[in-house]
Amino acid sequence: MNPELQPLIDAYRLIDPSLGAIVPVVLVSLFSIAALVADLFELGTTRGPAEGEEGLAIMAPYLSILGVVLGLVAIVWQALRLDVMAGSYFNGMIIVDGFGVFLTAVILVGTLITLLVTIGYCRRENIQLAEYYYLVLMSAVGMMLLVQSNNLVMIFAALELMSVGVYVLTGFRRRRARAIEGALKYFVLGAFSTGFLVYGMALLYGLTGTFDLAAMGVAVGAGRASPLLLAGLGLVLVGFGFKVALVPFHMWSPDVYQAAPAPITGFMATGVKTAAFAALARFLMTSFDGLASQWIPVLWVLAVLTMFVGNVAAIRQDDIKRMLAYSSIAHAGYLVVALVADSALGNAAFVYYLAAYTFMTLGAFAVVVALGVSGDESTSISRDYGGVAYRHPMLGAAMALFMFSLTGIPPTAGFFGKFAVFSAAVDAGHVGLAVLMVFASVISAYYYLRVVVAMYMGAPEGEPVRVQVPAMAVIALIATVVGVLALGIYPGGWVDLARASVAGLQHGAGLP
Amino acid sequence: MVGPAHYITLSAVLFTIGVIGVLTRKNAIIVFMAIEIMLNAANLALVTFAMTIGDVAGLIMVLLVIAVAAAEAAVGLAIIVAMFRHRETVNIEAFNVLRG
Amino acid sequence: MESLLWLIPAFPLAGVAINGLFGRKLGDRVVSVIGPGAVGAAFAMAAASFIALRGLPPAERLLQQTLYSWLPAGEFSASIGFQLDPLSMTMVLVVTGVGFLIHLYSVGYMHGDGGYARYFAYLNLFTFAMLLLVMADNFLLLFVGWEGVGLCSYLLIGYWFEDQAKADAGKKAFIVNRIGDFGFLLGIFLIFWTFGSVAFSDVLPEAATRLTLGGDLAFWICLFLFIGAVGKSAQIPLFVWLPDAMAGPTPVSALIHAATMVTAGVYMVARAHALYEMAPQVLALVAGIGAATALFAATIGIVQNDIKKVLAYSTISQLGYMFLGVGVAAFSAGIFHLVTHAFFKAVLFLGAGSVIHALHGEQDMRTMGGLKPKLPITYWTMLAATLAIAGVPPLAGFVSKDEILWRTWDGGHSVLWVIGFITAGLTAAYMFRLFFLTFHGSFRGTKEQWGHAHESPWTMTVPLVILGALSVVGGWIGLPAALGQPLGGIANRFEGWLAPVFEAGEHAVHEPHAIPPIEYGLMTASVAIATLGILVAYWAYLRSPDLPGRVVARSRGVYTLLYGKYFVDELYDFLIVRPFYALSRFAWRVIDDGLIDGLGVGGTGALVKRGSRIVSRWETGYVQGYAVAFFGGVFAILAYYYLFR
Amino acid sequence: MTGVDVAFWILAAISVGASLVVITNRNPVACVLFLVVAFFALAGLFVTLHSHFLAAIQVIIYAGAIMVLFLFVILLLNLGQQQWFDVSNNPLRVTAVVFGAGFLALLVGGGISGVTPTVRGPAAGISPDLLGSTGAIGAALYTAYFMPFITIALLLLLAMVGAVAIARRER
Amino acid sequence: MSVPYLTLIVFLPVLGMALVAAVPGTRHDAIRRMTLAVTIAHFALSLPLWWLYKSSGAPYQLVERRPWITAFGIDYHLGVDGVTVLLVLLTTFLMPLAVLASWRYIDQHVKEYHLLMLLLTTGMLGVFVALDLFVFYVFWELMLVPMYFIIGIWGGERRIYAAVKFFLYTFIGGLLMLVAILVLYFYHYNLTGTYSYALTDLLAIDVPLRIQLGLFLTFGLAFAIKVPMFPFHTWLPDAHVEAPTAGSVILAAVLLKMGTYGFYRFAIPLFPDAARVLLPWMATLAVIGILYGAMVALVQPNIKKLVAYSSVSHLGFVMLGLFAFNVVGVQGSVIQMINHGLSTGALFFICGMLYERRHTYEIESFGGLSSVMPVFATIFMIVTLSSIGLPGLNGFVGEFLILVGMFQTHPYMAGLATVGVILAAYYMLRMFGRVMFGPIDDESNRGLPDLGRRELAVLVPIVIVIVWIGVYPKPFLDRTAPSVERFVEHVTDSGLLAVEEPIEVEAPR
Repeated sequence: MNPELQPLIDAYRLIDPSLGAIVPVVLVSLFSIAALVADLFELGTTRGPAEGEEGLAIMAPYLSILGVVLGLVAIVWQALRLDVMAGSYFNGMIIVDGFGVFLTAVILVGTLITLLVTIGYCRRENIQLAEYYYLVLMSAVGMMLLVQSNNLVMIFAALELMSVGVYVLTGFRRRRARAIEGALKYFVLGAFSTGFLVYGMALLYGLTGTFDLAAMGVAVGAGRASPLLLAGLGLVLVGFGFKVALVPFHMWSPDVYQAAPAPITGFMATGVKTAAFAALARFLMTSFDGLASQWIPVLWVLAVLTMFVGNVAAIRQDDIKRMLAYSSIAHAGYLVVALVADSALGNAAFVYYLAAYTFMTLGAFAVVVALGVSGDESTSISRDYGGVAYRHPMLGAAMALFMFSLTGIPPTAGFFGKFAVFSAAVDAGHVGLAVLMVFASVISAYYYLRVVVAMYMGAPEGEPVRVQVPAMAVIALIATVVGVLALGIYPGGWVDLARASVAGLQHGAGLP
Repeated sequence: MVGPAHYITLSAVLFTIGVIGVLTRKNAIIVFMAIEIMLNAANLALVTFAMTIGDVAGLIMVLLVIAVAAAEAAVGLAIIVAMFRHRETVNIEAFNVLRG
Repeated sequence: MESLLWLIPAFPLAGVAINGLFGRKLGDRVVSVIGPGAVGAAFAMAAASFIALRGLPPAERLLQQTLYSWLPAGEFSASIGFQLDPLSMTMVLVVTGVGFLIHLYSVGYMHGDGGYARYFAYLNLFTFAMLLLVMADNFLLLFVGWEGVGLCSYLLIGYWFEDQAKADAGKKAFIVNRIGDFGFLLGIFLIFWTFGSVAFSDVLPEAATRLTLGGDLAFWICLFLFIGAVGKSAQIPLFVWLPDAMAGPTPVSALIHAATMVTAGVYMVARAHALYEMAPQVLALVAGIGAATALFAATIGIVQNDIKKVLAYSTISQLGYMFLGVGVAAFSAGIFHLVTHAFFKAVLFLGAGSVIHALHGEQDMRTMGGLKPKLPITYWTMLAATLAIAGVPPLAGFVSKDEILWRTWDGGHSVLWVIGFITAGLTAAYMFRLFFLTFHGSFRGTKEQWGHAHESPWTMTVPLVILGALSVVGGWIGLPAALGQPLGGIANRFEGWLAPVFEAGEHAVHEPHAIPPIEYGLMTASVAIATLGILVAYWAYLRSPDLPGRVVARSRGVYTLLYGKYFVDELYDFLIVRPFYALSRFAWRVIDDGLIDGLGVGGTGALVKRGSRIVSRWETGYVQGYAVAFFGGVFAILAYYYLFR
Repeated sequence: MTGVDVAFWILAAISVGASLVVITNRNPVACVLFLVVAFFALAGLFVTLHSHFLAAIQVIIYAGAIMVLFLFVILLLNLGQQQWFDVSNNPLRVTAVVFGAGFLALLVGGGISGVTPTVRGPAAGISPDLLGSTGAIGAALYTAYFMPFITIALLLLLAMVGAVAIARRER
Repeated sequence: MSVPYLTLIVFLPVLGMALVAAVPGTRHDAIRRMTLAVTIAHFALSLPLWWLYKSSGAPYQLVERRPWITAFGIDYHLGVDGVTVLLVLLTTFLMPLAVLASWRYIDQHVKEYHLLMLLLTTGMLGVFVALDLFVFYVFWELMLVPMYFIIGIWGGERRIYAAVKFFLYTFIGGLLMLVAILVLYFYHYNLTGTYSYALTDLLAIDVPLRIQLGLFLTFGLAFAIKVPMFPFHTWLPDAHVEAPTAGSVILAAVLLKMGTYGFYRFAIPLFPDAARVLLPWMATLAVIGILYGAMVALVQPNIKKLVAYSSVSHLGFVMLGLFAFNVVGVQGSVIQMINHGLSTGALFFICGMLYERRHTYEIESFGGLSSVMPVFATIFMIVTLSSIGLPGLNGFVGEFLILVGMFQTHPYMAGLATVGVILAAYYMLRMFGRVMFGPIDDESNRGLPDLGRRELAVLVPIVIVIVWIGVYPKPFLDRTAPSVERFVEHVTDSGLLAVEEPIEVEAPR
């Protein structure tokens, strides 16, 4: 046979056994491309785009949903075969473990909900472009890879895939100056932070001689670290800190969240955060477990700053998307608290909180989307939310539920998430941090309540608009409500799942 | 005798120059160029380390960085074009509607 | 018999229930049967038990009945239980007896009033509470009755609540009483603290053993109890409510604010005599305050023009006598005066009532006069009572008052005796002033008043006559040995009756011999000053009616002081009420609204909002601003790593 | 002082100088051109590090493709001449420079000067030239680094689609 | 026992919610009737508790315990002691009355209102019966939400301010308590190696005083806010004034009790030594509360606000009694919890009835009502007297025992507190006189109707109980006695510190 082909054959030999590890990714990316091309040939349509309609996506939405569903199935399959599949693939680029699988599932669910919400939204806003769905799925692929990557090179690639996709989505409604402005800001700062990230990786690489997280962990070892290594650590922290919007690397998020289409904002607030956080956690737990004493104080400070700046700033926001942006900053702070605990319990809380946070935030954004009207997302709390609860009892109730969940009132996912984080912090002896988190939460209660107040105790300004909630969005809402309640009322199973998922992530530490 | 330290130092200098560029220039395009400088500084560091360590990973990383730079350039410039369509300028400060 | 004790208070209570719940439906006739009837029945029961009690040998004259355990909590417990010993018995008889008569009187007096049923419900309730008070077998239950009568007086003073002044008078009465009760409560606490119980049967016998004579504990217990008594019996400094209490219907004044309730203080001191004997210093205080009040009130009484006000101050003054009596450890004497006072003061009030009734609510003596022909019965009964209170022998007032004065002297409190002595004169004077202004001279009112003036119906006159008679002869049951012996060795029956209760207390139990001549001297002296007082009144108000005017003109300052009741109300208002209100307002406006809400809560809120403004100002909207912040963060982290690691 | 050293100092000087011009010059076109110069210098430095393949890539992709794209945009938007607005207000510039200087000081002072990476290559007997060769990189890229490679491929496609989606002219 | 009786009691209202939800939202009266039926049934269901609880039996009875979140050692763990029984019955007793009282008052969003009322009931009962600190906390916060809505939606002008204030006050207290709970939880783990939130387990361990102090203060803060103790009381007047009638009633009658109950069941028993060390401070705050509340009440121009401040004063008594740490005082404060629930509850009902007639709470705008509303006057009078603490009515029983009890250990405190008795009479009678007595100077008061059948149905039951407790409190006292004795024993005996000597009192017989 042709010796020319030998390298390729070797390559395939090397790749073949690993394919199982990336089935979900493969499925989703295939369907994303399918969604992209399907409508180029205007499959299944007899008419061209109507006047004022931009593009015509008939198949794309359903193809993408199908893709994500299949992805979920694949993830479940992976989860079930975890005992045999667990391990690292592609020369240690990809790792399959509970943590990765769990969070990939979370991300896919998030994506699914986003898509369900998006369909109605796009129809309303007349942006029926297949690209849109393609971009969502591609960023989702980036996220999935990011969660599962076990190597800085891979992390970098995945991170960029995710980010660039989101940059574009932010500016997708390009007729609006605001959208472009948001995209520009996100893009410039994103690229800027990428620079730091890469440089940090370079330094780490130089001092440990490897990009592989595990190997790096060995090389880093414990005890004293050279300043330059710490510099590398710091720069990488900054890189992730930007993606998850930790103060002071958060400045972009309010503007961007406000600029992006509401569904995408939800997508960013959940998917991007989850993925970046996952990578950060994996990086810290695997590579820098030995130097925990070095990053804990930094994260401690960042956590406090993030919680307070986020919550305090949110208080005077009238635009609900912007408010939720600040609130998601604050929640990033809570998540960091879980990381600071640096214990198995902490990681479990971290994972659980990410799941809970995804449900409640996406739910909130689903409502925001549902309340918008064509050409006007009507996101002003004082103007658009007055008395909503009586025009749309179900939407109102759902929103109230999400707000209380975000506040942390039982029996909701948000409450138990906070509870778990508190537990972790106290367990790790960070009582002070826990108390600070309490005060932050109290501040947050104030602005979450504002929404409830407006919906239930306020009167509509001017002519109240009734909106029609598309079926898909209804499904999404039901899903999120159920999720929030399920995680809240019977957290037991989920907690066990979370604990199991983080079992391998970090060495030692007794549970609960 | 020039050693890795010199290269890294140089990369640090270039990186800093890039940063300062980003912070000071108002022309979106040039800000963008400054970012490219940063990336290249990182590349220099990577290559240096890779060659001194004798590990190809660093070089691969450089390759990826360059590719990413290209991708970002595409998207970034697209955004700049769109931005110009709206404001007839590429002054980054012309965009501050979103704030607070 | 014992098992039926509960019936005595039960009858009035039933009256309350019936009149209170169904009175409006039953109609006035039924009500006017049930109201007095209930009390009458109680009186009957009381009489029966009196006979039963007499039947027992003096040593164990005690009827007891415990209904149920009321407040069992930990080591504390108090029961709903009654006891009748001679002391209680006396009080019960007075309360039910005089009470019955006054109920009867009310039937006529309140005839046609809007709240007829309500009135009788209140009155019965009062009787019930009063009986509770005097029959209680422990301090707590006594206190229950104590508060109960206070409530009733509040309700009855404010009976005509449409009149703001009257309603306020009721409120004032209740609150001033509460101040007293505060003392009483502390007393009870302290008693429980000391004796581990509040039952008389546990406390009183133990007093001598558990308390040291003149010890602090005894002092405080008695002082606190006495504060209670001061409040209830309108002594200095808490007497201010009683004059206002005259706002209530006159029978109420007669029953509650003359005959019974106000004397509860005296009863309570007598009841707790065992404790008081351990606290001579408090006894001295009691006597002192008693005497002072007696004189003080008398001086005010002399210049008042409202007929009921005069009587009110005279009541205060007489109560002073009683406290003087118990204060000098002459407990039976004090109680004795309590009884006789109940008789003649009731008459005086009821008589005044019938005068007011006749003049359609006129109370100002300056517009009365010469009513003798119009109201013969009232006139004669009033005369008897006035003579009695003036202390003219051999009427009830003379006997009891003189007993007290003598004991005072005998106890070596000559100063107090002098005060009491002077007061006696003043009493005679102002009482006859009242008498003359009302019944003699020429009528100073309007024609039609004169025309309409008429004697009251039998329901009102009968009680008058009976009580009038009692105020003549009532004193003889307690004829002092000094008079008794010459008349054939009659011992002081009343004293003897109460002896089982007080024997421990009677320091100087008087054997039936060796009556020191001085006693007769003092007796004549007090008779003399009484006569003098009467003569002065006669001179000033019948012979030369312009005299008072000239006297007043001569001593303007004194007059205004007396007429203004020494401006005590104003003083309290200025010293206590106003500052307290100011303080309260300060607490509300400054501390609550200002400090806690404004500075504390609002401040925090403002702080957060301010912070919010600052933080969101950082979001300038300029990308490079963000980049700088970002870079600052990087710098900070690196700096931390390099400089602090 | 070997030839390589001389080359290093010259190239370093060029790259730094050119970069400085880029971030100070008001004329975009000039900036682009100087950036190209800087990139060429970097390519040279890669060569001194024996990384020939990357040097080539640097020249072709960066200088060749990316920079041309920049230039294209600049001319498309007709921004050839100086941009009046392109003067940052002083405080910002000062802070930036201060921070930057500090940052640099930290990096360099923090040990770069004394950096001694864990040297494996020579010990492992791999010659730098072989390491930097196309073959070596290619082999690694298609085997060990397959996943990142694919990912980047997806990224480039996505970037294309995205750029179109945003910059496409209005209907 | 086989039937999960407590669970039934706690969650019956939730089932009721389903029923009420089934009624179409436009048929208001149907909704009201349905809710009334549910609440009455609920009361009926809870009544057997009185007999099922054997005062001679175990500390906690009718206990239910099922694992809930095994990972954290959290159990679904319920149980009652004597005090709980009374409070539960008080709650279920008041709910139907509250519904009745809202009959006219609530005329919009009727369905939401009644659903929330039922949810609120579940929350409150859960707080009372929970034996697992986590479960307790869950219910503690759960109860917060419906109350927040009730105040915020159906309240007066400043309702939103009041609602948010109420929410934030309680929320911050609660969260801090949660942290304290966690600290205790992990401390228990480090001691015993088992994870448990069960009160019974946590009571078993000895915590060093230093930690006790911190935790007690944190728990204490949460409860003190709820009680409310000076100076954490300022949310109360606002909440009361703005809340709808039923809201105020439940707030006063039940929610405030959660504070005192929390002290009784959790804060003090868990940290007895700290409690003893801090006794002087707590007692001082209580006394300040008594006097301060009374003084401020005295100058209130608004009936509801006056009653609210009177609550501050009354709850001061309750706290004082708890900290007497002897059976007399604690018994007193337990009874006083019930009393306050009844009399202040009734007072708020009465305020509501006045409001429904005149749409104002300003004392000045009333006067002379006795002559037009005699029946109302009588009941109002009785309730006022009970709140003044007149012997023969319930108020006296509690206050007296509290003061006697406190006097045993801290005579001066008790003495000061007794002044509150005077003041109570002062401000209550002053208000009563201004509202009911005097001439009718405002014409709009002349035609006011006397109490209707519905209103009588609301007030008469309360009055009956008021008199009952006043005349024959023994059954109540007997029911709580064993629990209280256990409480006192636990506090005084538990051993790091010697009890600071109370003056010994042995009965002379």
